[in-house]
Amino acid sequence: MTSALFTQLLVNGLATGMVYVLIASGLILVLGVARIFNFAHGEFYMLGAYATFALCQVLQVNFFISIILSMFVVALLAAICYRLIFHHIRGNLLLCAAASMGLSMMFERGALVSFGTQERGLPSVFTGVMAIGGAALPVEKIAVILLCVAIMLGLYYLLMRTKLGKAMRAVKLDTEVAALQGINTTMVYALAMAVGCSLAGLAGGIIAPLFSITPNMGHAMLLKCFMVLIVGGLESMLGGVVGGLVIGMTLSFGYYILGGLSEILLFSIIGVILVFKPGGLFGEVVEDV
Amino acid sequence: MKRKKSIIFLGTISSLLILIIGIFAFLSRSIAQPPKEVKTLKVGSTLPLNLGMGVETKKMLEVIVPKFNEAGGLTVQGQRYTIDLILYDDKYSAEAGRAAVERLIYQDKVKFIICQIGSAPIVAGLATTESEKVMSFVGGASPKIVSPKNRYIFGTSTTRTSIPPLWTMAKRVFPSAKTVVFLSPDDETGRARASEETQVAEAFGVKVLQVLHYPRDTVDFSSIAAKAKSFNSDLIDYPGAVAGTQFGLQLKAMYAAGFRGGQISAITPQMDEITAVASHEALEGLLCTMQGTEVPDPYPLAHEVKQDYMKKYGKWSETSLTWIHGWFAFVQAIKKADSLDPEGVANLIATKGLEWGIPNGKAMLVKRPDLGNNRYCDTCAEMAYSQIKNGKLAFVGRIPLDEAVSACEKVFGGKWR
Amino acid sequence: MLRPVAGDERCGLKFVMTLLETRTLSKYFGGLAAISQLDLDVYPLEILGLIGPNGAGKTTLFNVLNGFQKPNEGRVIFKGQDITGLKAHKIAQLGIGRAFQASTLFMRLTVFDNVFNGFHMNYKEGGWRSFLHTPRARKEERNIKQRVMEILEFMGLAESKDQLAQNLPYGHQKILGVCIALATEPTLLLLDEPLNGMNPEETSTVLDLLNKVREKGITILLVEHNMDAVMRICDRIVVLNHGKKIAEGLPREIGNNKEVIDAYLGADEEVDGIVS
Amino acid sequence: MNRRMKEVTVFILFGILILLLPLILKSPYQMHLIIMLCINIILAMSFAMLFSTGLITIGAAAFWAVGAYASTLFVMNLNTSFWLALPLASVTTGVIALVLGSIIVRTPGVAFVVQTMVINMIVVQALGQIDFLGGWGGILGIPRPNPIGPIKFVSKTHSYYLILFLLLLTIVLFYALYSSRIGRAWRSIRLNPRLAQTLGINLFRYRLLAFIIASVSAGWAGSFYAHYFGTIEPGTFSVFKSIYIQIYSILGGLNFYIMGPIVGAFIMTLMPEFLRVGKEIEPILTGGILILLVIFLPGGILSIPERISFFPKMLQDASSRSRG
Repeated sequence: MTSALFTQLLVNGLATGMVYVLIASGLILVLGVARIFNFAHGEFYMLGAYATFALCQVLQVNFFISIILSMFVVALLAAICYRLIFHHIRGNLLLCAAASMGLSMMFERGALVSFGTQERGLPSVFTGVMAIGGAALPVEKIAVILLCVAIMLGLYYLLMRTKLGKAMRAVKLDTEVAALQGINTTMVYALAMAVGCSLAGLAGGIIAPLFSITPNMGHAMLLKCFMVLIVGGLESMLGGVVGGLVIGMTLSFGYYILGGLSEILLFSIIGVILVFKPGGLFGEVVEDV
Repeated sequence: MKRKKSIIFLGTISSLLILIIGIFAFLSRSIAQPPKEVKTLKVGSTLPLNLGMGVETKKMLEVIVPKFNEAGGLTVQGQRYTIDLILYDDKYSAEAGRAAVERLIYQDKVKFIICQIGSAPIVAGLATTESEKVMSFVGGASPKIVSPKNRYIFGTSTTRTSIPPLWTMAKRVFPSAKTVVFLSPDDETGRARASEETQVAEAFGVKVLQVLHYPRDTVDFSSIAAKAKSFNSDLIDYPGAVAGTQFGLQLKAMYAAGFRGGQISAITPQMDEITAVASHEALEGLLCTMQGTEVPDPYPLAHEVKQDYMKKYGKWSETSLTWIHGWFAFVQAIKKADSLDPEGVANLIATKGLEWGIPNGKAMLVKRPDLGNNRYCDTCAEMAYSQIKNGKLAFVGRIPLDEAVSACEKVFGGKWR
Repeated sequence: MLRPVAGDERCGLKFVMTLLETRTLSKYFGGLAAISQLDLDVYPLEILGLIGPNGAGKTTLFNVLNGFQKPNEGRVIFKGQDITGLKAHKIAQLGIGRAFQASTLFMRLTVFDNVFNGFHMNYKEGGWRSFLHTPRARKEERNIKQRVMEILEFMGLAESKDQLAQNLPYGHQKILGVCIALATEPTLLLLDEPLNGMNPEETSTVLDLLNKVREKGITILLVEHNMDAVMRICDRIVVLNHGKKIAEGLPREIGNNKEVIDAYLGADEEVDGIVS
Repeated sequence: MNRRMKEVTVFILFGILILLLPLILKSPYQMHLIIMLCINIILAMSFAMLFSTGLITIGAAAFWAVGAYASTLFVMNLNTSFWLALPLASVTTGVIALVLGSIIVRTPGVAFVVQTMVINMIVVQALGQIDFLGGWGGILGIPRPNPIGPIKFVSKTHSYYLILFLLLLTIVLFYALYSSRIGRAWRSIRLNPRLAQTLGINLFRYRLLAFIIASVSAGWAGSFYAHYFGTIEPGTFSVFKSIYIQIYSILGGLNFYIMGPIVGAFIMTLMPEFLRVGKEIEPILTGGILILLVIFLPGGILSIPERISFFPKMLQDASSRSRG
């Protein structure tokens, strides 16, 4: 493998990996703070992509403005879903999982019925190829990486420095104590759901120009994100980042080296992690004590 | 807290109501079927309504069938029948597909099933259709459909026979090509097509360097494209690919990986979808199948269905044509046998063969001696080919039915007619 | 392992074997020592009070003793057997029962079922027979149900046997916790603040009950904040502060111990109990 | 005793109804749905069994798949009779569950959910990749159960009685377990793992036992499924099937380990069929009803009696509020 090719695969793995990171962090946030095992997460990703498409293509809005707008659309939708559905069954992991599955069924078929059967694509804002050390790197991939890193930094800032972030972490640690400290937990849950799902929506918008937009794009992505959770662990954002990158890299290099067998490679890696580090690389094994 | 209780109360009542209404709807449908004075012939179909191709096929069938009924319907032994098409969702899954087929056969008492698409629901329904002697004219690419064990199912999709004519055309367009790499999805269709196409390519004197499988739901093709590029073959072929944007993503990735050789594909790309994801340069020169409606001077049938479709829905979609051959085959088979007895019709066309018209031209049932099936069970059709030039399909030429069948016979062996 | 027992005439022996002893037991959380270098002896049939200000490491000690947490250093010896680092269920099987500080019960079960579930270890018939519902297993089950009722009557909960645990008044929940622990038929019972939040009447009822429990041959290690009660019921008292043992002795000795008073004054808590 | 008599009467009447169902339901389509319903009930009960120890699995379909494939291999490759393949397939499933369980049962909670889900994905992927197992296209033409005397298992009625027998066997087995000391230990673990440990219950061993028994029952459901359906393909056993299985149990009521799965599977198997008239929007309706049921009946369908008992009280509350 030449170094040029290596760089190419690396950038490629980083790009898809970072997208997994975005979506998986949203999943971890929703799971950690709002205690919802969100099977509809992939559908929010799909809706983000469709919203970006609608703004960009139909209303002719600038790409960057439209991904930000569609992020807010998805966030609003997620918050509404939270208030209408999950608020009534909060704290019950199983009921929330079942309800989110119902939501997923509705969104997926709803998108097919209302947005039509035609699969969509967005023209890329970044065209051209960047030549670095002999490797031809598509600018759009580098843009995706940079955007995702920027968003993750923003998320870090939100969680670590702002009042909302502190409230979220407090709620994650101990809901009752947080409530005693005067934190409006309902609000925090709804906002966590909104932020988590809007991350998925953002990811949908960001990679819309790279890939295609279809009503059932959410399923495959959701399953990939669960693999990220297995690798990285369920507790920490850091786990999400590492897990996402590991999966992205494994697939990128795996496809090149092993072709179709790369899925098996991926699953063997996951199997090894399951056996030796059952809680994921950055998760703890919580035994009931 | 009190408010919550009242919500629970209302909710319980409303969910119960919905349930009761649902049960009622079911019972009323199943029990109270009012007798009709006009004779109708029930024909069933199951389609994956969760996928674009299923919905498009449904839309097309809902255009053709009413038109056919208005034009007088079907006349069998002097008796006129209008067709009542009963269509269920099979969700592209074995379980839902089997339930739908059982419902069609036992509840709705259909004797003919047409235009199923997915291999999984078709294969899952096979046990029932065969034992109940229900005749099916189905799409679907699985070779299991044309297995010699089955007596009442006829594959009306050209997928299984489209490769030899394609390669006949490919040799004309890329005469100097010596090597090829296959990119195909890692599923039933992809694997079957890839092994078949390997056989065909070798028969045409082109060496297959590698078959690369990717998971069915892949969207990121960059690294697999880099791998495909590394063989530096003359041609890239995409056996078993799906016509939507995923195909466009593959072409885009191959272009980005630096591949500039010839590309061929047996599918009919949905141009507005693939141009939405891939640039014109990436598509340039792809040799692919062309729908009969798009060729320079289309057959009257093709012209007609396109006009009708446009009249009803406004926007034309080429996907809607791909899976409807079963309908035309069904009509022709009934006319030829002049009978509504599925067993009789099946025996007749399985031993005597069938020729019928589809929008793409002429089609006929063929035998598959290479698969051990000496009954007429599979479909060969006239094919039209095009190359993409500047983001548009440019007509290259037709392979008439005769030539298509001969090509198949030459590659796979045996006597097909 | 024979040790002199100071001033305990009840046993009629000058030397008895310890039931439980810890040697240089330490448990750290991060850099903080919740217990450090603790030597503790519990003798058969006594009620040993364990007191100390909040955060003195009492609950951690219980968690280490019953196997919820592994100590970082030191050993725990129960009936002459080293049980350091064994799992909680193993330790329970060896005969250490525990009733919890918070009302840790099977909240959604009835009082009767709570105690019934507590009998898990005391079946003679195996799970296989129980699954097949053989006559012997059914007879044993009836037998155990009787014993459940005995415990409930003994502890005064018989009338509320069909109530859900979550509907019991707080004091009764505490008693139910003890009932469940008794159902495991322990040799040593760890009680974590059984009197917490009780009025004086309830307190004296529970104290009587504890005396009766001891008379059944069960040794009790008691953590409690209510000093009056501790002084009244305990045979000996051990005082912990910052994970270290700062005093040990008979109740009246402890009441006058300067260091103990300081510790409590320093922690600014529960002074009345000590001084009075 | 009078109440007991009533219960017994209802039970006997219900039993007769179930036994005579093939005579009442004329259409084989309805029989097919009932047979699939019975399979779904067994699967949902296996989910409920794990739930009774406080574990939530999204991998039930994986063991269903193992049972189906193992049985198919025994019959088609080793030419064993179905009646031998059924127990053999169940044992195979049990052994695989033992190996996997001893790895993953140690980590309860959300980690277990994700692990079982990934195991399900791995199983489906493996079945698809291995050509020996039919690949993605699956296996066709699996023979029906071998005939016993005059019973040929060709008709739906015969298959119905077979699956009914398996279902009753599962119910009796599970009931015996739940009412034994093992079941009480499971309940203790689920309700309060901390307290359960101090009662001397070995969490790991009891959970592993539940995992194995649940998987074995999914295994024989799979074996029957393969021979009834005639074809198997990996797509049937996807993670989404496992999620549906979980939903069956939740809908019926999680506190009802046997009746809950029966009621929940009944609704979720038959409702999409009722709603077939809705064509494209059927999943939207199904999803919507699912959400409504979950929100308004969080205790499941079987909690309706409890709910009804407080309706009058609630109305009182409402009236007093309007006065005040």
